[in-house]
Amino acid sequence: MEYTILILILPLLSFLLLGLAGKIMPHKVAGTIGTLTLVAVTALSYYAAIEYFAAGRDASGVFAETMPYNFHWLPLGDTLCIDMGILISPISAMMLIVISTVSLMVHIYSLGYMEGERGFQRYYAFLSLFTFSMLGLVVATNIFQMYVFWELVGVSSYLLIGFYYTKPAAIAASKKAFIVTRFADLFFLIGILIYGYYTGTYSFTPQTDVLATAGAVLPTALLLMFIGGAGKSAMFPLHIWLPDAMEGPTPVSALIHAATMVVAGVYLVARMFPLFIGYAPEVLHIIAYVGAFTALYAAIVACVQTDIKRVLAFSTISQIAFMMVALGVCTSADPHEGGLGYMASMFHLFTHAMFKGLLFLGAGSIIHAVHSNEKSHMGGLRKYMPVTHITFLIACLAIAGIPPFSGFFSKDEILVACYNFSTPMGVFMSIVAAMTAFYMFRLYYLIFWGKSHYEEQLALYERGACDHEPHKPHESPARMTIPLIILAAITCVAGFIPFGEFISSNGRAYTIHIDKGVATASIILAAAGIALATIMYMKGESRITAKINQVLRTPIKAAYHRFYMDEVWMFITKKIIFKGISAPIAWFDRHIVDGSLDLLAKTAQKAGALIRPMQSGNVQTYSIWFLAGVLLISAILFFL
Amino acid sequence: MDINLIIFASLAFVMIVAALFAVTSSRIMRATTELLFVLFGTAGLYFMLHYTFLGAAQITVYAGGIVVMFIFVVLLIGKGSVDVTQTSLRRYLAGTAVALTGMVAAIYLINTTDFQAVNFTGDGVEMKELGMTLMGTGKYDFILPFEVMSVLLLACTVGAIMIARKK
Amino acid sequence: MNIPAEYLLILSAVLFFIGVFGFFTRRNLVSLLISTEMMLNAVDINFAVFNAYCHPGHLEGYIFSLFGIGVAAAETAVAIAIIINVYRNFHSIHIKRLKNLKY
Amino acid sequence: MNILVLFVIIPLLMLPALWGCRNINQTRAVMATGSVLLLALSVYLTIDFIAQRNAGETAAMLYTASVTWFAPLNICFSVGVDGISVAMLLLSSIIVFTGTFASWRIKPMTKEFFLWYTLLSLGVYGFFISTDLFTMFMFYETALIPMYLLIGVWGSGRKEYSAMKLTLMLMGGSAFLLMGILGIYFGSGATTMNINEIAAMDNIPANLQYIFFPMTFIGFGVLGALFPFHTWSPDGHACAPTSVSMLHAGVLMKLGGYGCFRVAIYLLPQAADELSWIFIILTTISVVYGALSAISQTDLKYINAYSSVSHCGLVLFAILMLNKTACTGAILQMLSHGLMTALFFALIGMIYGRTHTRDIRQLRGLMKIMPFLAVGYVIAGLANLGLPGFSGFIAEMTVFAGAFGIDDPFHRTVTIIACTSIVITAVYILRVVGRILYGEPENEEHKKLSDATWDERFTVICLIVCIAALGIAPMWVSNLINDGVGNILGNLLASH
Repeated sequence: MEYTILILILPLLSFLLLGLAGKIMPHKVAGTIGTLTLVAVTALSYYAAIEYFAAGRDASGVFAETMPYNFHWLPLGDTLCIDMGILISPISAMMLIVISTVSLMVHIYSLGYMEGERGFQRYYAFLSLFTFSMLGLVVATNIFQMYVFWELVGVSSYLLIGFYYTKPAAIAASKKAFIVTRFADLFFLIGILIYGYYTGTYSFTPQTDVLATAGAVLPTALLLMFIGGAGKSAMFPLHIWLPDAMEGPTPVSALIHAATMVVAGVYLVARMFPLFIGYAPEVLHIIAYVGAFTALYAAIVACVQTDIKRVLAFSTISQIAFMMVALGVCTSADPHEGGLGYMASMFHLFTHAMFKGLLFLGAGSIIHAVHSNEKSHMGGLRKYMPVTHITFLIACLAIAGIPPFSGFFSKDEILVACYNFSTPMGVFMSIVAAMTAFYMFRLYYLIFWGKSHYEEQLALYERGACDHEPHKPHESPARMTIPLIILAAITCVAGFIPFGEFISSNGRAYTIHIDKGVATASIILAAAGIALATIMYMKGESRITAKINQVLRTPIKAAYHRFYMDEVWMFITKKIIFKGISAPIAWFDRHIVDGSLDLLAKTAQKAGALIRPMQSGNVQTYSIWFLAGVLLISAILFFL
Repeated sequence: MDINLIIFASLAFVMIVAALFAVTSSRIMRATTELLFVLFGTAGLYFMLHYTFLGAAQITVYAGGIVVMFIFVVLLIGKGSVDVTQTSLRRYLAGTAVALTGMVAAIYLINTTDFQAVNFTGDGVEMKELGMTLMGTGKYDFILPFEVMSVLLLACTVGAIMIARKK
Repeated sequence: MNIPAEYLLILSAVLFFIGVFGFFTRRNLVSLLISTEMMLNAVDINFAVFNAYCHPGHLEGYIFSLFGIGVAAAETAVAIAIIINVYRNFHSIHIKRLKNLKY
Repeated sequence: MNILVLFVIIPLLMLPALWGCRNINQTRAVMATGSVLLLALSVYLTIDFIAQRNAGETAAMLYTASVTWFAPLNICFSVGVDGISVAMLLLSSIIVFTGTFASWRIKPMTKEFFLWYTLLSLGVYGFFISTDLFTMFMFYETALIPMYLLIGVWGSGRKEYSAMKLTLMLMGGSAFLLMGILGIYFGSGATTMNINEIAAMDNIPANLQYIFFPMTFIGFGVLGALFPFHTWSPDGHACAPTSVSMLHAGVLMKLGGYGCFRVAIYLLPQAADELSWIFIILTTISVVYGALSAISQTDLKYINAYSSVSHCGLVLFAILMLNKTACTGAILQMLSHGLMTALFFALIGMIYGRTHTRDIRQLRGLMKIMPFLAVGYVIAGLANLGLPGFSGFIAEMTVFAGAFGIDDPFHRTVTIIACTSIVITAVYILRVVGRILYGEPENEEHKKLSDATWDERFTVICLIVCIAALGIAPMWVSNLINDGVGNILGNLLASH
């Protein structure tokens, strides 16, 4: 499978070409280069995945991991070394498919969405860079390579969020995203260092005999790595960057902040899963609790946001938390005995990437049409944008967990895994799932149903109350709708993929079977959520909605402000670190450290000034001192 | 009482008084004249020691040459500018104290030191012997310092002309 | 002659320190030069006295005195040349005016 | 003839050649020729050195030669290089080369500027090739003195104050250093000044080592911006002209780290082992403290100077770990920091040359006005905060992995504290990038400014290529350094 190297090299070349020569390129050429590269990458990824799975299982009934490339990149001491290479395993093959598919869709979509934007070539260059780094991350042969690409992913996310670099909000958001994830990466790095020191290797599969002694510190290392993952995957309380990251272009949000990069944390935990399950099951449970809390928190916040991208952002946080929970509730490596969550998590990752990508691209299409992110500027769009409407609805149904759309299957597996772990966890996650259905349909109704903002404005204009004719919403061009349709199609059928055949916690084949009880319950709950949303929002904001808003004013306000988590972080960074630590240190340096040196210099100067008059140049004075000195010395010599 | 002692005492008295006037007089011309007395007194001492040539040289070079130069410069510069103001009291006291202490110390040392002086013979120095010593090249002879002296005098003459020359 | 050597030496010491005192306290270049001459003179006396009393057979002290007189003449010549030059530049030979070397 | 001597001879020949130049073009021609020759020489040296090593040459130092200079004190002009010096020579020639182009248009007194500049580089080259304590010290001083004039005459702002402060502090360091060197010389029996021979004898009594290790380490440490002796750095860098900042932060500060390693650690291993904890604490403070101070600064050069304090602190920190990986990381960090900070200072100088301000509150939206410089700045920033693919990453990772290899609570704690600097670095870098490059230009005057000229582009591109080359293919340089590090730590590890 030597050709897999091309999967990495092609986007890198595309990045270099577009980055260096982009300025002299017409937009069309740049877009074409970027997109064609991605077509090739996608084809190669599918080919690699198919070839890999088609090769079949080995004697022990698992898909053998292959490493077509692995070379020493940077030696860290006599035994440790950072290697660079390509590792194809079931999950990395699956990730290749996810990333290349979504990325290709985004590339095509952006041809329309970003048309005529200043910096179009730069945009495609960054997309290529991101694709390169994300692919490098998933095919990493060792934890350090993963970290290397992890950082690259972070920086491409930074560059893309800050794409509109003249917008202050985008600048702040990109900075925030980078610094928050960087902060989390610090723990990741320390985790890696501990891991490397005690196991003597950075590879994912250390020697068993080493693990026997290193086992005691592994939980610490793995917990620290999880914190790194939590940063990238926006787990509470490190989630604050993700909603702000929506300042970037919408296709970027679809690619990076919905489908691929944010699941890197999940992928990391999945990668290290054998170690987690073998040596640190208690850390897995911590992950489960953190995930469950995040899922609930994000779902509540998503229910009251008015910016449609923010709703999607919180929904992403919540869904990723589902995947984390699924991994966290695993109690054994055997999918039949408590290891189901692993498969469920990966399955959900796969389906979520597709339908969340679709949602974001749909949202992009809407924003493209109405030139606003705010729900108040939307409403009644279904007749203006039929394709967007239908695909968006499909995605909403999928995320809400309605069969036969893909989300139902993966979420069902997660819920089953949760019930297997403990009933409270199952119930808790089911409620969050119902909330998912509610807020997604709230969003759906607010956008596509209710009173049309356009029509209201038009009426105002015709009555003369408004001086400019409102912009009529229109369906997006084919370059944008085709990716929507493709993703919608995948969303419809992905649920029927026998996912367990390819990926499971111990690598052996596992046949998915729907647990009827859990499935029924979750469908009912989802339907209830949808029904509630229908009542409240189908005809605009009904009286019931107003009443509820009135009664729950304070909690809604708190939820709208994301329970003031951003303010807490702001307080820590601005007030404590910036004003409380950094500024005093700078002052201390200038005035105390430097001041004491200056004082030394001043003292020397003063002392000089003090004895300078003695060098008066007056020979008489000199001679008086001279004679006095002679007498003194004589006296000393004489009396001693 | 020895006549020599009387002569010495009167010479010493004149010299010390003249010296004191020389360094305290507020008028430069007077100070110069007092200096002349000191120099003559010194010549007298040389004669008492039977160093007649030395005494003669003292009178001609010092009293005759140097003092004339002093007078010359004083007159050249003019009376108005040769204004001998005394220094500040502090320095005056300091100078007095240091000079007095030094003098006391020196006299004390002279009194307590045994110079192993032999009896004064009163033999003068013959001019021939002096000439031989100055021009001789042997041990205890002074041809080289003599020549160096002459060069020094030449250099000083040239130097003095150079410095004082009007540009 | 039966004057003890100490008398002569004390006389020269007194002259010397009177010269020193003058050197310390005078503020005029010519006066300073006078004090200096006085000190030189005192030293010459010492040379002569030591020669006469301690080493009657030799001539070192004698000749040193002689040289001293010569050097004094040379030195005075140069010093007076300098004084004249100073006067020409500063229109004064008061040492308070000569501050260019200070500090 | 020994190839290393050329490193001293070429600048020496450049001095009279510059002296004789009659106009600016001749001066530039001499400088360009000289710095290209030196660069070519160091590249050749690197290739030849690696070839010799690959051919199985195992001597600790290659190209050694020695000429007795002053026999009574055993002073020799002896040269020789190992992997570390080769790497440092390469770094120096790159910085000197790019610095020449960065000061292509310096005014006034171009000729005199380049004279001092060449003298400075002469000192630097001489320092890295010397293996004799005295000659090393002499070249060290040769490198320091021109700094005073270069800052005091061609600088900006409070230049006299800064130049004086810088020179006095570094001279103070030299005083300690001289004592340390003499202590080493006499402690080892006063038979030789050659570093390798002293190390081979390894006979300095322990009590003397305890006295002279701190002296030597502080002496070099002052130049390596060791807390609390770092305050010359912000003022000095802020006032220095561009290429001097580049050379100073890029190469001169490395003299400190190199000297600590080559002299203090190599010759006084026992004391280094016993006393390292004191200096580890100081360097840890440097690392975090420099980074935190940088957050609050508003002058671009101050930000970068404090960042240098932090990064150079990491160099000394790694050296003091006394372990092979960390020390390799320290040398890598020197290379990396040298290139990055040179790039930074070059860019800041170019921006300052146009806007006449370095205050980040007055700069805005430069990305629109001077895209080339702005992109260069972003790249420099990303390299500085340790992005993989640039040199900063490999250096930091090697340092941290090495430091983590020592299994005791003290070293673990300080390593983790030092690690936090990578987050703080990100904060101040992104703060500046966000503030001055992004956004809409506010100052009307600034909107008229032009982008980089050809010589500026050349400087920036050269440095970026070097940083990326080191960051993408670190293996060869890591191996190159590793070889020298092993030898130097051999003494120390043997005593364990």
